[in-house]
Amino acid sequence: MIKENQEVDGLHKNFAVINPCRFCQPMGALQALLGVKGAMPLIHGSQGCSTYMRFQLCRHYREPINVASTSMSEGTVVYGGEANLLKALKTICNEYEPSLIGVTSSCLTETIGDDMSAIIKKFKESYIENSDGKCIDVCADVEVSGEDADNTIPEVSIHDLPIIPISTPSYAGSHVEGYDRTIKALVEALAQKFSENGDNGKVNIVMGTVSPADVEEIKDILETLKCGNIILTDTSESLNAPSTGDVSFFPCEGTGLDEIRDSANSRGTISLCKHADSGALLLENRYGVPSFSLPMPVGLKNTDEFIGCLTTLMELETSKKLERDRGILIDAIVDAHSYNYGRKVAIYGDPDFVAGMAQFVSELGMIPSVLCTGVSSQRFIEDIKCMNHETGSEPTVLAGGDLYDLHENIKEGDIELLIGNSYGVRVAKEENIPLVRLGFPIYDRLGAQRVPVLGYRAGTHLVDLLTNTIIENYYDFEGEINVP
Amino acid sequence: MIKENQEVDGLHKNFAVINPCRFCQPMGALQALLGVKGAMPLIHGSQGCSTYMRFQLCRHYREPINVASTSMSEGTVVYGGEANLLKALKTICNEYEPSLIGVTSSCLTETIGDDMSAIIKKFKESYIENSDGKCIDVCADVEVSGEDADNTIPEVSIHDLPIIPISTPSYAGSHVEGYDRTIKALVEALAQKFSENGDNGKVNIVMGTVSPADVEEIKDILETLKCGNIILTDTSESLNAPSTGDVSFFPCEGTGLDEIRDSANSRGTISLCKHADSGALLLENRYGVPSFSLPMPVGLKNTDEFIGCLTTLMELETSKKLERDRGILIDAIVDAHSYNYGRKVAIYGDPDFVAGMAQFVSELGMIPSVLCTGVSSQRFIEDIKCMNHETGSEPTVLAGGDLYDLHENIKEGDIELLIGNSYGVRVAKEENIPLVRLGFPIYDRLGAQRVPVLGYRAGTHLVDLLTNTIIENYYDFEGEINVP
Amino acid sequence: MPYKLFDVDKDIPERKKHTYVKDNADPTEDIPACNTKTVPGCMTERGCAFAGVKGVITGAIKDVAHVVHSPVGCTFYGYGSKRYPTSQDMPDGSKFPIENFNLKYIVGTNLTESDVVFGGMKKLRQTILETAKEFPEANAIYTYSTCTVGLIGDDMDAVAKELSEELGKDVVAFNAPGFSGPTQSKGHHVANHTLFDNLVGTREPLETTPYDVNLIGEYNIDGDLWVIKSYFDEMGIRILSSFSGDSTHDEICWMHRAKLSLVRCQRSATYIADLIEQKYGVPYMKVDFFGPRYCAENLRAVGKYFGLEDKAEKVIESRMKDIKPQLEFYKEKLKGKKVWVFSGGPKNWHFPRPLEEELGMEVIAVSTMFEHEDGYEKIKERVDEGTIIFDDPNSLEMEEIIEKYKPDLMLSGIKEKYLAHKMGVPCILIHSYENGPYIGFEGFLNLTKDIYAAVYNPVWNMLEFEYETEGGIEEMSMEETEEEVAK
Amino acid sequence: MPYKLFDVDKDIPERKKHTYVKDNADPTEDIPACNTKTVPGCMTERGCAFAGVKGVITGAIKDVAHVVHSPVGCTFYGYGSKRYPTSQDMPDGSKFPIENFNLKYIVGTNLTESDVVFGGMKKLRQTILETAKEFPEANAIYTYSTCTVGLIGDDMDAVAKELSEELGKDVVAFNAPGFSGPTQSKGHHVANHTLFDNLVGTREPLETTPYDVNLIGEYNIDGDLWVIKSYFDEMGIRILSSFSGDSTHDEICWMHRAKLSLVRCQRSATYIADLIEQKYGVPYMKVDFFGPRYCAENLRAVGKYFGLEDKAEKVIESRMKDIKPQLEFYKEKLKGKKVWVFSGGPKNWHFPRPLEEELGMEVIAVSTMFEHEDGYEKIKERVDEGTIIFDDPNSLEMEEIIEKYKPDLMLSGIKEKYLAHKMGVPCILIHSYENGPYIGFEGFLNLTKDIYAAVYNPVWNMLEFEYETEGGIEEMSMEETEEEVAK
Repeated sequence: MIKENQEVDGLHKNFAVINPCRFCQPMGALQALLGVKGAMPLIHGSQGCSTYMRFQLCRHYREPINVASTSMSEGTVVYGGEANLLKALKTICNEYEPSLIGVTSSCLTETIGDDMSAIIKKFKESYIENSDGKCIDVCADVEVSGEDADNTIPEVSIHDLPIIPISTPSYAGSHVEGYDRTIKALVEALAQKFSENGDNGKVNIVMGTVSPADVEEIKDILETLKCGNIILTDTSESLNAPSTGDVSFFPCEGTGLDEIRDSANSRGTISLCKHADSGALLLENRYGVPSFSLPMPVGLKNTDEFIGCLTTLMELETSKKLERDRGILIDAIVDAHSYNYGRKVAIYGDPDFVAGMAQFVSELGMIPSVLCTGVSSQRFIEDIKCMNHETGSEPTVLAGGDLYDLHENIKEGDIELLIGNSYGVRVAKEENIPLVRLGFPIYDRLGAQRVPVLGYRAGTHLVDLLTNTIIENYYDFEGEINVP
Repeated sequence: MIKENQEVDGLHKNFAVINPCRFCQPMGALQALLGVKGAMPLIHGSQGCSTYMRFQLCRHYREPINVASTSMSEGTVVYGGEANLLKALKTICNEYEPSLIGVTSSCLTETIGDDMSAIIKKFKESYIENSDGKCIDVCADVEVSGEDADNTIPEVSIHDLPIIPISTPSYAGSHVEGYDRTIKALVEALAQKFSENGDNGKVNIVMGTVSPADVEEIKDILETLKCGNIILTDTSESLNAPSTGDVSFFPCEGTGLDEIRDSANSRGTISLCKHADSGALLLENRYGVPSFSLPMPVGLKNTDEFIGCLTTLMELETSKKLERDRGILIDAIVDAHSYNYGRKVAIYGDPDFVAGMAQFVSELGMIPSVLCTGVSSQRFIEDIKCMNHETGSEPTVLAGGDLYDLHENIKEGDIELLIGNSYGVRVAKEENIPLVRLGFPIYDRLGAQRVPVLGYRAGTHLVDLLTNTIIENYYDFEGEINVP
Repeated sequence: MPYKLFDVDKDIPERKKHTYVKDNADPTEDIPACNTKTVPGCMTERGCAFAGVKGVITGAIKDVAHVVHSPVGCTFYGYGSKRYPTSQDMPDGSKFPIENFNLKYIVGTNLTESDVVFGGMKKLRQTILETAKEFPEANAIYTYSTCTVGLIGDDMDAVAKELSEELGKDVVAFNAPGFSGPTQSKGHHVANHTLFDNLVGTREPLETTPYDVNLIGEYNIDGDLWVIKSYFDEMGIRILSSFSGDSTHDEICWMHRAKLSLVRCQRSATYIADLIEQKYGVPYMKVDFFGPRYCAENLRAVGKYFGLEDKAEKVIESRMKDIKPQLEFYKEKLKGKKVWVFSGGPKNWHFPRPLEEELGMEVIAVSTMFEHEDGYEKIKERVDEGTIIFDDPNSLEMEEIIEKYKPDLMLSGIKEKYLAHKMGVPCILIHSYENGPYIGFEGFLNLTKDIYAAVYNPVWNMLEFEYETEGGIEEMSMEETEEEVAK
Repeated sequence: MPYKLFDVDKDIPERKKHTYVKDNADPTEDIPACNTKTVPGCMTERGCAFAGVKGVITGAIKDVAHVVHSPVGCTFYGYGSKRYPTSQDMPDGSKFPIENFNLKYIVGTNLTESDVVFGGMKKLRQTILETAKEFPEANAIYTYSTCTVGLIGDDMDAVAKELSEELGKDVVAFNAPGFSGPTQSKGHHVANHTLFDNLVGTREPLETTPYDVNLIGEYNIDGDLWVIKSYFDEMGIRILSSFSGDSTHDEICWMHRAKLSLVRCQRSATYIADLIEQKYGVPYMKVDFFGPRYCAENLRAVGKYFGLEDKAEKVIESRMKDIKPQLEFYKEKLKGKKVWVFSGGPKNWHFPRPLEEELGMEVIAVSTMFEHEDGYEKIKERVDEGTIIFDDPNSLEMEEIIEKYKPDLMLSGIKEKYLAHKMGVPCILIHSYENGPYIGFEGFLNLTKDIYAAVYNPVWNMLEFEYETEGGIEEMSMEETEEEVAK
C-alpha cells in the first residue's frame, strides 16, 4: 500500500507534520560540503540554522563541526542580506582562509529573495587586494585601523577562491535535495574538461548521505579493484577524525578541489544515491561523462549491481578479496536465515537508504512491511514497486511521511524490527520493538560514524547486527540456541 | 584480592568445579591445528571427545569442523590404543589426504599410557607403499580386496607426511596448555634452519586462542607496516570461510607447512599470548630466534607494546594508517569516557584475554573488579598485580576459578558489566548485568568469528561496543543523551 | 546387491555393509549393519556413552544436581547440553526455586594427574558433599563416570550408596564411561537400567487416577512435551511420570504406579518400559506423535485404551482444522523437493512418511548415527524403493550424497548443518529444532514453515554473481547522453 | 586597557570590546560588550530566538502540544531538544497519560513554497485543529513563529485567539522568529511576556498554602528541579508553580497566587518575576543553588522569608554531612587545575566560586553566548583578577584560549565539547549534564565526580605513543637466549 503524504485518506492527518523524518535543504548541503577538503560552509540566514545543524552533526559524529552563518537579524532582514553576506565572506576569507566557500541559502534569505550569485560576484569584483592579501574595503560598515593589519598571506588568493552559491530553500524538498544540489553546484562550478577526449581513467562516485564508514568501505572496494576514483564527497576522514591535539576548522581531509575539477575527465559517474544524481547528469550532459544512478549498494543484489556496473564501465576484473567477501556475506545470510525469515521490519530514513535496506532485509528472508521516508519521491515509490514485483512483498509505503505516520502504521502490524535513526527510539520503546540504529542522526549511541552498510563486507556485519538483535529479542532461551 | 582455586578459604568450595571456565587440552590443540593449511586433527581417544569439541567449535564458528577420532572403545581400551591409532592413520591418509596430521592424546589414552610417538613411528616404518600410493598392510585386522584399490595418488606421499604427536592429557592444565603444546609441537617437528645466519626478514607471530578476526587484524597491521610474517597459526580464513558451494575437510587456508618450517629463520617470534610462548622459546633456544612474550594487544597500551616491540625488532617505521587508527581509538576513548568511568567490570575467560581486557577497560576509566580465569596461572596473577600497581585498581582475582565462583563474587560487588563467553549469560541474567560476549564459545549470537579485539582499530570498535552497552543499560533517558 | 559402497569409501570397504538401498524385493532382514564400532579415523558424527546418559536422558530432569566425575573437559562438554526447558512446577504443586536448574549448573570433580594415579573416590565424595551444600534445593544428586574413571576403577556405586545415607537424599551413580559401546546408545541403556534399578518403585505418588500414564522417551526438546501434555490434558489423561522431559526425581521413583507407559523415543527408552512391565506389570505402548497422521492415530490408540475415544477425536479435529489449510499451501510449494533425513535414531522413521504424505517431498536418503536393527527395520518399512539408508555416515559420504543426489533439504544436527550450508543445501536442525516445538499437529506446522523458509531462502537465487548489462550499459548510457545533449 | 584582542582576531577588531580581562582596579561598568549582533561569518555558538522560546522555556512543560509554524527544518530542530524530563504527576493528583510528552512529540505546519507566496495562516489553523484531534490529552497548544513566518507576516495571534475559542483550550502564539534579536535571549524575553500576557492570572489554584512559591527559571535539566523540590518538601515549602521545569500549563496560569517568586535562571526568567511583582505584588528573590555555599545561603534566605530557618538548617546539615568528606578528597586532587567555563548565561557566575572554593580549581576564563550586562557584572564580581571574560566566542578564539592558557578542563556545550577533546582537553557538558543533576549539594558532588573523572581520564597519559625498550630489547632477549642455550 503506497501512502503519500497529504494524498491518501488512510492517514490520520493531512496537514500537520508530527516528528518529522527529514531535515531541510541546508543540512544536506553541509553533509556534502563536509567531505570537501578545506571547504567552509556558510549558511546565509539566521544563526539558529547553523547552530541547530552543527548541533545535530556534532552529536552524531562526535566531532567539532564548523559552519559559518551570516547571522541575519531583524534590522538586516528589512534591507536584504547583502551586507551580511559580504561581511561574512570577508570574515571567513580573512580569518579562516578556506580553500572553498559553499554558500547555502535558507528559508529566510530565499524568502527575502537575495541574489547570492550577484552578491558573491560583487564581493569578488569589488574586492580589493591590498598589500597583505586581505580584503578590507568591501564592507562599508567596518573600519579597519592600521594596527589590525596582518602579514599572513592566505593560502588561496581570494581572487581564485571558489565561492559557490547553492540555493537550498528550506521550505522546499529536504536535505536530500540539498545534498544533490550541492554536489551539482560543486561540479558545475569546478569541473573542467582538460582535453577533448581526455580520460583520467577514474570513476566518479557520488556517495549520497551515508556515513564516513560507508565512504571508507567504497574506497576499500575501489582499492581492491585498483580503480582510480573521485569521491563526491569524501567524508571518510573528516567526520571520523583522530585525536591529534590539533583541531581544524574545516575538513582537513576529503575530496580535493583538483579532484572535483578533474571529475569532467572521468570515464563515468556512478551515483550510489539515485536522489543525488544531478551532478552526475550535469557531467554527462556537459562533458559526456556517462552517468549511472544505482540503488544504494546495501546487501547482495545492490552491491552486485554496483560491482557489475563499475567493472563493466572500468573494464576491470573483480578481485579475489571481493569474491571472498561476497561468499562470506552469503555464508552469513544462510546461517542467519532460520532466525530472520518472516520477520516483519519497518524502515525509515532517506529514500535511497530505505529502498536499499528494504531490498537487503528481503534477501535475509525478512518482510519489509512499513517503509517511511520523509521525502515525497516518485523515484522512491518506483524503486519499492519494482522490489515488490521481484520479492512479492507488499509493504506499506509512506513517501513524504513522518515518524508519527510510521508509528500509526506500526501499531497496525506485527513489526518485529525497526531500522532507522535515533528519533525512532520512542516508537520502538512504546511498541516494545528493538531498534537497529542506522541513518542520521544517531545521538544516543557512540560510533555512528563508524558503522558502514555499503558493500559485501559491511553487509556481513549488518547481517550479524540484525540477526543478533532478533536473537536477543526473540530467541533467548536461557541464552541457549540450537543446542543439539 | 587474589583467590586461587582450592587454596583460599574465601571460596565456598574446595573440590567441586561448578560450571567450568576452561576446556581440556585437546580443545586448545584443535584451535591451533585449525589454522594450519591442510592439517587434519586426530584425537586419540573416545569418539565423544572429538564430537563434543566439534560441537563447540561448530556452533561458535558456524563452520563445518572436522576432527578425526581413533574411536577407542571397551575392547580396545584393554589392549591399548595401538591398533586404533594405526587404523585411524591409515583411514585418514587414504581417505582425506591431508598435508599434516596432528595426533592429540586424551585422558583415556594418557591414562592407558599409549606411546603415540612409537605408534606413529611404527606406522611410518611398517608402512608399505604399494603401487597406488596407499597404505594397506599396517593394520592386520583389515582385509582389503582387490576391487577396492584406487589409483588416486595422495598429494603428499605418506613417507613425507608429517604426523605429529601432541601430548594433551585432559586431566592436566587446560585448552591453553593444549594450544601452547601444539604450537610447540609444530615448530619442534617442522622448523628448520636453512642456513647458519639465515634471516628470512620475517617475524613469527604466535596468536593464541583468539578469533579469526583477530588474526585478520594483526595481519592487516603487519601489512600496513609491510612486515613479512609467519602466523602461528592463521585461522583468519579457515574459520571464517565463504560459501562457495564446496566444502573442505581441513583448513583450505591457513599457515602453510613451508611457513612453519621457515619459522626457524625469522628475525624473532612475538607471542601475543604469554601462555603460548613455548614454541617461541623452542625457536629461541634451538635456532636463536629471539622470543618476545607480550600481553595480548587489546587497547592502547598493550597494542603500543606490540607495535613498539615489532617495529624495534624489525626496524620499521610505524605507518600513517596505524597512527590514524591510534588517534581514532584515543578519540573514541575520550568521547566515551563520561559514560564509562567508574563502571565496575567482571571479566572471565582465558588468562591472556582477561589480563588484556582488564588493562583495556582500565584505559576506559572502568574498574576491573572481578577477574576470573579457569587456568591456575602464576603468570596471570603477576600480570594482574603489575596492572594493579599501575592503575591502582584492586580486583578480586580468581585464578583457576569457575563461573560459579565468578557468580558468587559478583553477588558481592556492584558489577555493571560482564565480559566473557556465552556461558556467562546465566550469571548476567540472574544479576541483571549486561553481558558483552567475547571469548569462546559464543553460541547464542551470530558472527563471533568476525569480532576482533586486537589492535587499535578493533579497540575502537570495542570502545563503541562496551560504551553502547553501558548506554543501553544505564543511560537511556527516553533514548536521549546529552541534549544541550 | 542391496548394499552400496560410496565412491569415497574405496579404501574402507568395511563401510559397504552400512549402506543399503531399499529394494521392495529384499527380505526384511536386509538392513544396514549398525550399532558396531566406527572405523577409526572415519569422521563420525557419533558421540559417547556419557553423552547418552547425561546429555540425552538425565539432563532433562529439573530438580537434580549433576556431578560429572571427570577431568574438567567432560564436565564442560556436559554443561548446558540439550535444549530441554523445564518448568518450575513440582508434583506437589510447589515451585522449584531455580528456573531451568537442569540447564544452569553442572558440577565436576576436576580430576587431575594425582587422582589418575591414586584414585578419585575421595575427591568424588567431597565434591558430592559440596554439591549438596551448594544446592540444598536439589532433590537428588546424580553422578557420572567418564573415560578416566572407567580406567582407574573408582567404585562410584559405593560412594553413591554411602552418601545417600549420609545426605538423606538419593545419590545415583551412572557407570557409562565415554568409551563404553559404539555410540551414545550405550549410555541410554545404562541410564535406563540405573534409573530403574535404583529408583523405580522407591516412592509412591501423592495420588493416582485411572488415567495415569508414564510418558517415556519424551525429553521436551523446545517444549515438545508440553504440546503432548496439552492434548492429554484435554483428553483427561494425566502424565504421572515423564521420562524425562520436565520431570522430577520423584516422578522417576513412582513410575511403577502408572496405568500405561507410552514410549515416544523407542531407541533411548524402551528399556525402562520393558523393565517396568516385567517387574510391575504396567503395559506399554509405542507411540509416534510426529506428523498429523501418526499423531492422530496414536492419540486414538491411547484414547481407546482409556475409553476416551471421543475426546481424542475432539483434540484431533480442533487441531487439524487449524493446520490443514496451511499444510495444503506448503505442500503445493514443497512438492517434489528432495530431502535427506539424518537424525540420531527414531526421528529417522518418524519423519519420512509425514514429509512425503503431508508435504509431497521425496525422501532420498535416511541415515542415523546410533540406531539399532529394530529401528532400521522401521525406517526401511517407511521409505520408498530406492531410498538410501545408511548407518554412521562419515563426512566424505555426506559430501558424496549431497553432490550426487542433490537434496533440496537436509534434516540433521548442528555439526552437519554448516557442511550442508557450505554446499548450498539448506539444513534444518532436527535434534534440537530451529523454531520448535516440532511434535504434534502445530509442531508439524512449525517444522513445515521452517522447511519452506529454508528451501525458499531467497539467497539460494543469489549464489552466483550476476549482472545484467542489458546490451551493454556504456552504449546505452552514452546514447541517452547524446539524446539529452542534442535537445 | 582591560580589553584584549585575541591574536586570531586581527582582522575583526570589533571583537576586541567583547573580551575583558578582569582588573580589580577597573570600574564596575568595565565589562565585555554583549547582547549585540554577531559579526557575520564568525563561528558563533549562539542560537536563535525560536530556540530561546521552545528549546529553553516552553518545551519543559509537560502537558502542552507544540506547533511550530515553519518549514520542516525548524520543526525537526525543535524536536527532542533539551534534556528536561517530566513526571506524569498533575497538580490535581491525576497522571498525565503520556510519559515525557514534552520530549516525545513536536508538530509542524510544514510550510512550502506556495505558503511562502500565499501565506500560511490557513495551514496553521488546520494543523492546530489536527493537533487537537491527535493529542486530545494536551491541555493547551502553543504555536511558534519562525523566520519564514516572520517575513510573510502571518497573524498568528489571530489564529490562536480564534482557535482558543473554537477548541475550548488555550492556544498561545509565540512571535519570536529566528532572526529576532542577537541571540536566543530574545526568545526568552518573548516567551516570558507571552506567557504572562496570555496566561498568568487566568486560572486559580486548587488550593493555596502560606508557603507557596513560584520556582522560576528552573527547567529541571537532568532532574535539577527535583533536587530543589526535595529540599523544599523537607522545609515545608510548596512549589505552587514551576516556570517551567516539569510544569503544567495550569501552573503558569496561576503563578499570581504564590507568596514568593524565586528566580533561579536570572537571564531567561527574571522578566516574568518582574511582571508578576508589578501586576500582582508577588515579591521575588534571586536564588542560586549551585555549589554548597550558595545553596546553603539561599536555602537560609528562603527559610528566613517563611520563618522556616530551622528546617533550612536541617536540610543543609544532613546534606553537607554526606558530601563534605568526599568533596575534601576531590579538592585534594583538583587543586590548582585550570578551568574555563563557557555556558549560555548564568551558570557562568554560578560556578566559578564553587569551583575555586570547594575544589581549589582556578577559573582562567569565563565566556557566555547570550548573557547581558547584569550577568557580566555578576561574573566579574565572582572571578579573580586576571580572569578572561569574553562574550560570544568564535571558534578561533576558543582554539587560542586552549592553546595559550592550557585549561585542564572546559565546562560547555556539546558543540564545543569535541573541539576541546580534539585538543586534548576534557570537557564537561554544562547545559545538559554528563551524569546530573548538578544542582544543590548532591548535584555538586555529581559535578565534582564528573570533573575528577574527566581530568584524570587515564587516556590523557597515553596520548603519545610510547615504547620503553629498557636498553634495547633485542640485545636483552638475545642474552637470555644465549644463557638458556648455554645451559
